[in-house]
Amino acid sequence: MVNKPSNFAMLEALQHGMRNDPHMTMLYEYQRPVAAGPLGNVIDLYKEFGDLRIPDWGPIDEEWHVGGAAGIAMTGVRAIARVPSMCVTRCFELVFNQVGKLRHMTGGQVNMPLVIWQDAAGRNPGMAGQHADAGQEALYASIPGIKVVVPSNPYDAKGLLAAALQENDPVIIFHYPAIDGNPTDVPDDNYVVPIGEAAIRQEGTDLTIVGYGPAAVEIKRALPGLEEAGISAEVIDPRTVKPMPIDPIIESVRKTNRLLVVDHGHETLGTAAEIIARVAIAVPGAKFARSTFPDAPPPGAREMIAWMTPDAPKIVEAAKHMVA
Amino acid sequence: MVNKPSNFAMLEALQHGMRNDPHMTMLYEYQRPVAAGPLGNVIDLYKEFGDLRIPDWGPIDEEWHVGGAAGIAMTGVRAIARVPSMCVTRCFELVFNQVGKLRHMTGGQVNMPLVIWQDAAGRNPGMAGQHADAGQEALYASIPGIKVVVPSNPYDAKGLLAAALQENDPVIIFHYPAIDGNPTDVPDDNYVVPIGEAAIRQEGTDLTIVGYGPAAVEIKRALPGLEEAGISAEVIDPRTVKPMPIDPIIESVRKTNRLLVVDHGHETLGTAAEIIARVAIAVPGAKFARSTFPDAPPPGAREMIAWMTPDAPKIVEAAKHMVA
Amino acid sequence: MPEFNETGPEKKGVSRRSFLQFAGVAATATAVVSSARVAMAGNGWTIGLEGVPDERALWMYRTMLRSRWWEEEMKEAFLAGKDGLYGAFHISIGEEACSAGVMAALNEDDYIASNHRGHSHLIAKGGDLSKMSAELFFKDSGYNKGFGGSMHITDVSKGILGMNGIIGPQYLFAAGAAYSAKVRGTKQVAVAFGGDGSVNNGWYYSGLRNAALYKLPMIAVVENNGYQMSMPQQRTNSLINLHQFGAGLDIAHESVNGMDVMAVYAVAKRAVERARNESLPTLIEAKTYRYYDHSGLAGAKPGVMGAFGLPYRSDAEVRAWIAEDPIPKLRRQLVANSILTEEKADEIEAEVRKEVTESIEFARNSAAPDAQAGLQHVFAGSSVSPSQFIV
Amino acid sequence: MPEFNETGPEKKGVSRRSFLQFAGVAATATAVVSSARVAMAGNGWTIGLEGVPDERALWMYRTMLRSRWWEEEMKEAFLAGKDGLYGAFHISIGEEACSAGVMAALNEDDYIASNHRGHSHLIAKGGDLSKMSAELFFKDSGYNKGFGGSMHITDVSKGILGMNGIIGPQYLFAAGAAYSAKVRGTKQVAVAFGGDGSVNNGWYYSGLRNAALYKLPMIAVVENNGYQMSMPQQRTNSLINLHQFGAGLDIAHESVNGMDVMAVYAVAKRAVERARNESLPTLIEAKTYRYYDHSGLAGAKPGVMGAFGLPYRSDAEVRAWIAEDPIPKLRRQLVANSILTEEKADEIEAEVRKEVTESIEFARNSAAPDAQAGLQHVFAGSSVSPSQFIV
Ligand SMILES: Cc1ncc(C[n+]2csc(CCOP(=O)(O)OP(=O)(O)O)c2C)c(N)n1
Ligand SMILES: Cc1ncc(C[n+]2csc(CCOP(=O)(O)OP(=O)(O)O)c2C)c(N)n1
Ligand SMILES: [Mg+2]
Ligand SMILES: [Mg+2]
Repeated sequence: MVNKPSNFAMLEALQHGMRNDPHMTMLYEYQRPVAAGPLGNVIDLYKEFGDLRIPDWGPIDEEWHVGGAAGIAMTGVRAIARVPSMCVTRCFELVFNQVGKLRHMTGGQVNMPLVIWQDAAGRNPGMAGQHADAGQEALYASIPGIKVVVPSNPYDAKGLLAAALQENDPVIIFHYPAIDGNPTDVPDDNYVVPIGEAAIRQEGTDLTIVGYGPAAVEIKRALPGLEEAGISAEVIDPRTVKPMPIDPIIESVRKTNRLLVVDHGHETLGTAAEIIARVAIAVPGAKFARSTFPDAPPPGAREMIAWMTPDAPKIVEAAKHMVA
Repeated sequence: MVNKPSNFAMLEALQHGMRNDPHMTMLYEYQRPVAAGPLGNVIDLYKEFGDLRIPDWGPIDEEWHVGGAAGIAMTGVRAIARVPSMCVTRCFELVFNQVGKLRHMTGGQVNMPLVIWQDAAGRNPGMAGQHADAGQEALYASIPGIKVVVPSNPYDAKGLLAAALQENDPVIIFHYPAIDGNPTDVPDDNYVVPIGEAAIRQEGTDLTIVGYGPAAVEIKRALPGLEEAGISAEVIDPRTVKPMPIDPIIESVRKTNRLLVVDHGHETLGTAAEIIARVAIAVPGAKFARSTFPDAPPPGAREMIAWMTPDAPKIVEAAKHMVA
Repeated sequence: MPEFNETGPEKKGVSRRSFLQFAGVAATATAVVSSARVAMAGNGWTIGLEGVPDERALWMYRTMLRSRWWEEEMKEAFLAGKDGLYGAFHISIGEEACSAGVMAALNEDDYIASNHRGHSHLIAKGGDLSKMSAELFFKDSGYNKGFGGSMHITDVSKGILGMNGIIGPQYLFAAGAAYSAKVRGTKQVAVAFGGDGSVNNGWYYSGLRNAALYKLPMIAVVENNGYQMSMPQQRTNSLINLHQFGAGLDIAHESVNGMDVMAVYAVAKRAVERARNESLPTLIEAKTYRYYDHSGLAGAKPGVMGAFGLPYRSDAEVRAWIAEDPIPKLRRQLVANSILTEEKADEIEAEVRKEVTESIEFARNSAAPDAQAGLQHVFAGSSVSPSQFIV
Repeated sequence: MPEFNETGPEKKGVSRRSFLQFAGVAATATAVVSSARVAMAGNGWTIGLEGVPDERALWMYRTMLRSRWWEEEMKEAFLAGKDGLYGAFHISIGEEACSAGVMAALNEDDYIASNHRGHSHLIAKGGDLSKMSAELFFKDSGYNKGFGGSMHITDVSKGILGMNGIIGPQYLFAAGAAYSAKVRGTKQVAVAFGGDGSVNNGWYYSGLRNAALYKLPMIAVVENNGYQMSMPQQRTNSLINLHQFGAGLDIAHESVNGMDVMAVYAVAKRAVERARNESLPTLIEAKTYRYYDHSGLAGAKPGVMGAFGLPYRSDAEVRAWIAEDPIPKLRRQLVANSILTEEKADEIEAEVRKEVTESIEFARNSAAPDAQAGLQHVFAGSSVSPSQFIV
């Protein structure tokens, strides 16, 4: 067990899956499934599985990758579609009106063993506009029939992808590169992080802080500051956004009576809204706040986007504000 | 002033706009902009404005209607794209990554006088799957740069469309045919219902009921039942979903201490989530509930979809439950 | 039993009782034809029965009849009103030759991805009439357990990846299914059926483009029935012959008379061979016609075949196409070639009618789904919460 | 001042100091050419200066130089590091003839919609170098006030509908702008620029298809530089000549040598006339090359033009394309035709270099935007709330 970059860890899960299933096929664009591990070992799925199952010549056509993979999945062959980060919604209609609905509208007939590996950008300076977004997992979570997972570290990335590869329902996994800022040991063997299970990262009594993906990385970074401020925070990483594992969060807020949700998505109708709504319905009388990226596209200049992104210092300030 | 179907009322607003702006152009698919009014008078925009400004031969290509209209709007010409109801997200990527972002990512340079007239289906039996959806306004509201309005009656439909036609920002107006179940007088002259202004439909003290579009129609239908049950409900129709006019709702809940949001969209991350989150943050201690369509696609059989749709009887029951 | 519009037959024989009898007589009235002449008749596209096994030809005949009668009887049930039928209903009557001709060239384990006007595709691919009828009745015994209705009927077990309420995705799904066949090395073929309107869509381009790129055993059949709802095809496409699009992708492409099942079969056979043996795609445009309105039953009358009096097309046009009806045309050919006798043909018709009637009886007598069932099948093996209620 | 890769010149003259001098000498070394022979030289596509006003030819020369120097100097600034430049940077060096040749055929009020590799489009359409430099420095004085960076530069006042970080929408925007011109009766033309990768996309089909359908004065220029990131064009497209796609839409279409500005101009002129006079679209494929990596500066060195040692292409390939560089080619032609003297050419070069240097100075000395500014410009005249803070 050593630290591994999340991309490598995810390729381990895929490699395991493709070795065990002779037909599993991945469509993708340009993120060639090759990565070097910490010990110099290289996974090259293209080399291992070849041009048919890992076609190394994906056109710039995300609707093909998702729509074609859905067609593959409908024939009972497990398919993975890897979609690049700047066009998270290029195939939204296909996911909304087809992938997510087909089982239901056929009365349960259609299995959809489809995993969408959604590379996500995150709030990076200099990319601007379409290349520094985050939070679009909320769009997918809001439509029926799609499971949505967002790992916040390499361990979960591998385990959640491995779990997704066992599902007969479509799963979209949002992979934010920022989660490598949260290094974890990653076993070489295959293992599963169950979909729909939250992780309680720290127990505490003063307030509950919830965040996943890149927000969870910032929450972790905020822990020393919180301790310094004498705040006992219970930290929960839902990991799955749909179906949302709300029970441990509700339980926690019943105890702390304060909920702060941190999210790199937008304020309006980001995942934080759903978490707060569910808890507000279940725990009347609690105090709620969310720290999110504003309802604006990501500007390019470092000064602007850094100021707009919920980070560790802002989380500490928010927590102080809440317990004051 | 007479009752008018909402479609006719909206064509009145468009007719006014197109008469006053010699270049305003509408792209659409098959919903020919022709309607008969209550007195037998007919509006035929195609006849009046001709094949160039109202091309009567729209291909089945919603990305053209929206993307082409965006191109028109970028040249300073006001454009309307009318999108059919079964493919509300066919052009989501264009709206998300282009239409909504262009002003911001160009530092304010790009005006986007674009109105998307989104015909919406609503929870109709027999249509199933892709033709009986509702609530997708939440998807648009969750992304930056788009104003989202949803009228709940013909008067608002005309006035909100007229307001949209004056904006230099993109506006999407969700038109649910069910709002004709809420007949209103509609003046012949042009008028505006300001974007971002909620309507307090009834004052009350026991609980606040919020809903727009088809949910507002059901709330209105529930009023006699509520009265009968001795419940004094304050009823608010936000009419605009983004930017959400939350202040009157917060003020109301400060008074009633109970908020019930009714929505024909899905439970998870539907607009109800955002309304509850905002109010929960502002009014700790209040009691919250939402009555929404479940997180499922719309099934075809009448028995199923009727049972799943929040309607007047369910609203009365929910209100009773909340004040009990 | 449908009859033609009484208001003014413009062709000989249109007032005859059965459309089968009608068209047979119409043909006879024109000339007493030899089997050779029948084979050569038509508008230049028509080819004959040469090389087609009798069994397959008879299968095509029965298949078109099953589709025709099922939709006619379903139309009658809608119009009669007593079953309280509701929901979408896109009738493919007139277009049966496209389905039967293509499916006659396919194997059982090949795939099809269909569209909103797909009843005839499904029936030709082996769809169970009772389950289809029950689905149109929104009954629990229907193919989709009442979840889908007419527009979404699916039978994955028969390679039917489903009808669809959205225009366009079938091209991606069929290309994907073809891709899957290639990965599994099965030599299966996947066919997408779409209307002339579906070519306006980026998914059409994407499906065909990727089939060309990856050399997929995929066939796109564009059923050009001249209209997209009420819009003539010429108004929404700058191409007159839609198959020309294939030239820009460098794939095989051709047009065929979609009112001639043998012509469709011949073209489809070539395409299927190209797909199965060379793993290459084909674009086929079948020129055809829907006798009824786009959806629903405007202009339709009980016992009359075709919808008349619609604002966007002339009755003369409808009649002219009905005169080209592929079913009597094939019956004529089969009888002229002694593959069928008139008596045997009548017998088949009777069998088909019985099967259809029984399927509707089955639907009528089936139970409606539970109201709560709609919470199921969002995900496998679980239910979503009834969030419409506050508890 | 960029120089060629020192590691191993494979063509005569590659170690010369200036790429302009180099290529000039390389040409001279090959043969002393007459003006007529220059005009006829090249690979068959090349046409000469006949009928091109001197002024326009000189404009093309200066335009290509401005683009080349601006990107070279910006590259140097990125590599030097002292300005701490960051963000996306897609260099169009090598492709300048496509921009200059097309824009020479346009009027000032015509529209262009560009892509991620659009600096040269913008400069040719009249983009202000200082505002462009400042945008790459993410300064408040930049075109986009630091909101956009390299990939989103826009100048609506000059008909520049913007670069774009997403592949494909330019075809819809240009078709829309052309539609708008038609509605206003202005005879303006709209041009979409995209890479060979952008043709994979449904929006390409949709933009062109609707331009054909509505007869729009729209031109699509596909700059086929042989790669989509590291993927050779041949692997992602079954077409060898991308312009063939136009055949399937029944629109005018042709390929042109994108390394020959006069050839591009000639093709563009025909397309612009077709658009302006007949209101018809054209698909142009310009075969060209980017000397640098897809984005960023892998393999790039200070003072050396081109990126070498990249895994997906050979250095020999890069050098072969650089040997076809359109700027010295035009200089040669202009001098041979006495439209330019060597001295005047050097003078122009000096002027351009000064302009570029000043633009970078301007950027360097400009102020960064306020951190809070990002809350603006979501909607006209209002700000969104700073929801990252709890108050
Ligand atoms: C993406 C999408 N846009 C619009 C519609 C509405 N619609 C349903 S059928 C139809 C016309 C289809 O015409 P065509 O493809 O020619 O098939 P036909 O009905 O003639 O068989 C339209 C526009 C839809 N279902 N999906
Ligand atoms: C819809 C979309 N998919 C993927 C990308 C990522 N991407 C950016 S540039 C590029 C390659 C573009 O190749 P080409 O069109 O040939 O232009 P070139 O870079 O060669 O000029 C890709 C895949 C994107 N920006 N947008
Ligand atoms: Mg049609
Ligand atoms: Mg390229």
